Amino acid sequence: MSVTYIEAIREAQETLLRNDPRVFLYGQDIATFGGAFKATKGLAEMFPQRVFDSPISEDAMIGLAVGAAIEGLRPIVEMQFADFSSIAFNQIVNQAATHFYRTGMPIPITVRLPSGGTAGSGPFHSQSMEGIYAQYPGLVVLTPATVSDAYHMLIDAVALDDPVIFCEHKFLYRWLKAKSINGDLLPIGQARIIRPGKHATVVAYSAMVHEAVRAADHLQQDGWNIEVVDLRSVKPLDIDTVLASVARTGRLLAVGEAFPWGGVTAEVVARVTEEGFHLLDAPPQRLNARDTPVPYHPKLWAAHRPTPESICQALRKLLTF
Amino acid sequence: MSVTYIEAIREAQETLLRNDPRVFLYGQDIATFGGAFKATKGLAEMFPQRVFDSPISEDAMIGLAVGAAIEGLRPIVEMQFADFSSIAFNQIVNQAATHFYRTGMPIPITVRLPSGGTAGSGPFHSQSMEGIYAQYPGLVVLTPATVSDAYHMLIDAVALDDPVIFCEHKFLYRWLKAKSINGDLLPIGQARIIRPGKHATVVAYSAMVHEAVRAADHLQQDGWNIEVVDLRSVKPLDIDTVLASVARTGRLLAVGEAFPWGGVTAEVVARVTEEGFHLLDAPPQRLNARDTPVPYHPKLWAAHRPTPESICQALRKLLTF
Amino acid sequence: MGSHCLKSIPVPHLDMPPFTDGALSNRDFLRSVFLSMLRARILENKLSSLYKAGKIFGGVYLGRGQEAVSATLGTALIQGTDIFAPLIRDQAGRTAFGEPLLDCTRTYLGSVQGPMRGRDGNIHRGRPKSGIPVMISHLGSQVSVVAGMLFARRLQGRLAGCVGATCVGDGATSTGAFHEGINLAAVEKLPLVLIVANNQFAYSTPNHRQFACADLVERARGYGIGGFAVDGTDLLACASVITEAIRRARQGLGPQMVVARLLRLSGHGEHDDAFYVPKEVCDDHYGRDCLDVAMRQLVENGIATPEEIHVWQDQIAEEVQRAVAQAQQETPPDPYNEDWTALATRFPLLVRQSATPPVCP
Amino acid sequence: MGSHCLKSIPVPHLDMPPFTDGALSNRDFLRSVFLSMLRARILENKLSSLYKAGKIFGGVYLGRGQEAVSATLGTALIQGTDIFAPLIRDQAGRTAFGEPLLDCTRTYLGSVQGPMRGRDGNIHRGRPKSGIPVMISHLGSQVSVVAGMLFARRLQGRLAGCVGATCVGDGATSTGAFHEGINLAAVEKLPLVLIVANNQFAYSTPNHRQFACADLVERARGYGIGGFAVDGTDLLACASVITEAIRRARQGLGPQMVVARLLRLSGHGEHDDAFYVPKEVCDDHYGRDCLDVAMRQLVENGIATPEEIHVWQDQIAEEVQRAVAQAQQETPPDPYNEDWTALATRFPLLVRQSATPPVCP
Ligand SMILES: Cc1ncc(C[n+]2csc(CCOP(=O)(O)OP(=O)(O)O)c2C)c(N)n1
Ligand SMILES: Cc1ncc(C[n+]2csc(CCOP(=O)(O)OP(=O)(O)O)c2C)c(N)n1
Ligand SMILES: [Mg+2]
Ligand SMILES: [Mg+2]
Repeated sequence: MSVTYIEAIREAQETLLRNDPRVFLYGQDIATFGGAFKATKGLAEMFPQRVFDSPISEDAMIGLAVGAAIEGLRPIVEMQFADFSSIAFNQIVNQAATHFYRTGMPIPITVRLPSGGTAGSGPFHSQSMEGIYAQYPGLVVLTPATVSDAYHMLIDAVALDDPVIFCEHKFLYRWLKAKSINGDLLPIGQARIIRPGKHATVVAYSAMVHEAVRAADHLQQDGWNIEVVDLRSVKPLDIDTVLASVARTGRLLAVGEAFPWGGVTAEVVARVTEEGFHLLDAPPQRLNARDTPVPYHPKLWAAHRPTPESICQALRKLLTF
Repeated sequence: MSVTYIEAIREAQETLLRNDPRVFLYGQDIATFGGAFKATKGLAEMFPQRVFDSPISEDAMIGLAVGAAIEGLRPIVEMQFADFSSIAFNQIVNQAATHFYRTGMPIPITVRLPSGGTAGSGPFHSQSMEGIYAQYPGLVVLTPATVSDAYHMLIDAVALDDPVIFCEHKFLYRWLKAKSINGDLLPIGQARIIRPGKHATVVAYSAMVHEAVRAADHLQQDGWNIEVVDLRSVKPLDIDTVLASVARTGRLLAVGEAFPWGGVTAEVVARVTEEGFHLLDAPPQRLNARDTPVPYHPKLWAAHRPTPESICQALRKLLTF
Repeated sequence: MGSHCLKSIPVPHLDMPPFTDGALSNRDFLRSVFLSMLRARILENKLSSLYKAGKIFGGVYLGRGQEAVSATLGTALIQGTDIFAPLIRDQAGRTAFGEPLLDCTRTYLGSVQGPMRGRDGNIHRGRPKSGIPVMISHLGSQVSVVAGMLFARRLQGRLAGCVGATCVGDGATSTGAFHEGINLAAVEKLPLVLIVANNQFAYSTPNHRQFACADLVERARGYGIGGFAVDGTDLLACASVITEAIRRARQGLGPQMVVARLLRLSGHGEHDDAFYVPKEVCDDHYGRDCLDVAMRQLVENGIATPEEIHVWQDQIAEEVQRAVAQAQQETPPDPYNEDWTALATRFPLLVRQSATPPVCP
Repeated sequence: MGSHCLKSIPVPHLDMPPFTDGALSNRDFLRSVFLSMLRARILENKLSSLYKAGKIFGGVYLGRGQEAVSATLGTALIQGTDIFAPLIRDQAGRTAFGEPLLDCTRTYLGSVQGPMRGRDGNIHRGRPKSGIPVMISHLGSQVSVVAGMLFARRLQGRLAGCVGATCVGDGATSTGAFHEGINLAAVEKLPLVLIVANNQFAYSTPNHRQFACADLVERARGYGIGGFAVDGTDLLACASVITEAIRRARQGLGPQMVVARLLRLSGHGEHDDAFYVPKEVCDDHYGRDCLDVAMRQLVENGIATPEEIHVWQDQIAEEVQRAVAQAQQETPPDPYNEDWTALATRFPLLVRQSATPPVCP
């Protein structure tokens, strides 16, 4: 018996619907069809009148969720792909994110973004938007990398009073399996040392955690002990855990799947150097996707994002500085 | 005789309309009314059928511009406020920005964003979105800080084959004056050392350049020579000029008016530490706006963004590290 | 009442006969609407003077000429039950729906005691807990929010008898948000009342650069919702048509759209002299002042006397004066005591960090 | 022709009399349309097999059941003059408008010689220089792009005689982009032809969760544009109505919207078995296969013989086979030789920097 990352997300939604009458689900093709990725499979039948197919209106979908939150509900909105949240961008960053600061009334909505690249998905079904949303005050941006986190962080996300951008990685949906949804539970806002080490720290999140662990395992053969930190949440960012790790290793590589300008890796490196400059024995490094749209062809796609190989290469450079 | 920053932008558009038959202007209230900030004042009369009032449809405004660019024209689109470009976000980052990579055909459009805060403008008429757009491959993001740059960079922007996000600062519109639009001309992509110094480097752009220069002038009284680098363009980012400056000063403070997570200051600090770690004598620092929406009240607003005082304070800390 | 309220406007989708016992039958209602119109006008005149005297930060946006539409709506809605999401030119509707004058003056003058505490200003105010959601500037964005509020109430089993109303201008009808919001409300058959105040201009942009249909009410059928056209300068017409639209929404007939034709009798904001409005437009039927029309209608129909109205004017001027004076003497926000956080959640791990942002001396 | 092409669909805004000399008068046109329908169907059947055999990266999206509408449009447009912005289900229209079969197979199979060079795939292809802009996935986004192309041609003085056409599905009509785009085109009175293929589902979502009006054609009046409803399973009806819409646009009557009713005769993509389509829907009038109908219409009216059609089928199968084989033997993109830049401008200062991104070994 095993549970996949997507099943964990489905389970979490089932649990939420069961335990919290304030929760409802809204999104394209999520009722009868169970969602483009089957994250809501069977839920419409189990919870009639709590799971709704929406029109193809991302802006209005978030507007509806904000309105429902004002009235005391806790909507979970599924974007069919993270990339289509660009249509809801205004409602997310200007309506939902500013509401608490402006009015004192929080907007507890959870927006699920099927994120990240998979082979053959192309420029508009592959994007990683965490670094976009994290720039805006008033949003919590979560990026679970494990089956257990996919489940528990979604539960936690809905419990938060603030709007949460929940970035699920499509590549992990079926590829990532665990014995159960149980795992070591951490609160939202705390990073996890997913692989301890002492020679260098790799900070990663979402699917890149697994690529980083692979790279670390590979370098182990050469005697390098690489520590991998899974951020879990990119906003808030648990810089203390990162600093503590860098204090042990003296070396930092930040890895992300998003485009290379700005984003999570820049924030991590800037925060670490600002607050932990003296801890560093070598220039902190970053590894991101390339500065082009995400290409369609699997051969191009595989060279566009960081891979265990390119992470190893970056680490070797860092370790031998 | 003097020319303001907004007049320079108006002049540039007049010059462009006069010299390049491919140029036309499209935006809300830009024809008869001359634009919310009068950046197109009189142009509709001078160039009938080249300056158009658009409906309140930011998404379609950019779609129209992309279509016109495909057919060989060079549209300049005015967003009434940068903040409203959130409605055009999808067309900018997914349609315009990806077109060259996908098809090989560039999209030479210029999107003018009246950006940044002014007292009393509030959360939705004050935003600085350069760090959002710069994250996307396929866009050039310009942030002129001087009257001369406002003119010449707009001329250059329209000459570029790529889509340009032209971030004009509303605070500078009427406040910033120069003798003429002539100045030392630099190509797009090159930063300018606007104030030479030797004890620390402040990297800034747009309105913050002037706040940084004021802070530097203030610290001069205490014998500190602060170098101020005006990025001019945040994407591409001229990291070489920044590194050369840091090589001289050993100290870096990056100042921006945008929200504190990620953005230009994070990219600058991350790039400098990645490539110029050995040049640094102290931890590089950042100063951004606070992590809340931009508040309406002038008293709050003035404390939300970096000021000469807070820049001085950050510099003193940096200088005495 | 009869037909004059619909004069010269095609009504392709008015699928019920014209109202028979018209607005005149409800004298108290009309007096109440008129009072809100007057209150709004006097308050806004004061705001305009304050702006011109440099006493207000940022812009001032008036609803002059739109009071009949807005006040009718605000009066016909039930406070504590219904939802009202006002937009730029809805001072009259806000007043009618029970928003205290102080909310307005405090927000415009930046008192920390106002509902927005100096964080947002002017027309960007509301009390979401009392059914007045707070607009963001992005036009069209409130339609789906009101739809969501109604949707939630249905799920909670407390929708019966409620309607949610919101207003937009002619310009806002060109936004994608407006379209998505109405369409969604129509699909969900929500009791949404949408008032389109076609004041012939969006900032400086005239109707013919904004849409190409003969009348915006023609959009209603395409959404499968009720559609009404009304002369927005005519209080009696507004009273009939808007109350009817609300009645139908409340009755479960789904969204209702009312397109009111009128003219904005001010600039876009008080910084704008509206030079672009042609004289013919000012002089035509819809250029008349709805407040004058209403006064005449009330007096002619014996609903109020000129003397009464004078007394009201004086009383309101006094009220307004007090609301302004009060807000002016209140404290502005203090950046040192401001709670600089955009999140309701206090993440325990981040307490140290939230102290980090620079303090401005 | 007469009335049968408009059968059972309300046409509120068909403001010209029904066509008198119908589609049948143009036999060559119909043969040409039919050939494109056939070519698309045979090609798409092949794509489906390739997908099932695991030979295609990513999804496969078919236009099965929509060929009559799409091919009529593509055939009626003038190559080299008009603009055609196809969407998901327009293989037939692409073929008819002159897109080589190789563009399709190369893009689906990731050949570097295709117009997208492996950078984009499947239906995300085109040749903007030849009047075929390339769609992005975000539904509704192409409407304003086509409007912009037409707008540019007007400014350049080369609009005369041109039209620009684009297609959307029923689901895409709920997007803000669709609304903003049409409204803008209407304001500018551009010669835009907008085909709404109402195939009754958007992915799995049925019409009643997508819109609330009786027929989407009722939106036309609200935009002030021409509106036509047509039975999209009926080639003769499509030929009459779509050519008429194009004629009117070309004539300067502004945007024209054609709403074609039909059923998607496949899943949303080939991964989808469409279990959610009720049997009654498949069995009703619009569930019939437009290709069968077209074949019957051609044969019954003596426009083509069954023998001819058989020959065409064989020829096309051969063509398709060749286009697939060719694309399959071509080289895939090579990440080492890929020009990894999203900008056309080569900033001299950045040459060093653009070499920086990590190379994957
Ligand atoms: C999406 C968006 N674009 C632009 C603006 C700037 N803007 C504010 S009010 C206005 C005109 C609004 O016109 P209309 O909807 O007719 O309302 P009115 O002011 O006439 O009441 C514009 C363009 C905005 N607020 N939102
Ligand atoms: C803005 C946006 N939201 C969601 C999607 C995901 N999506 C792709 S196709 C589709 C259904 C489209 O339905 P319709 O417009 O009716 O076209 P059809 O597939 O039926 O031809 C959806 C939801 C998208 N492409 N764009
Ligand atoms: Mg208006
Ligand atoms: Mg469909």
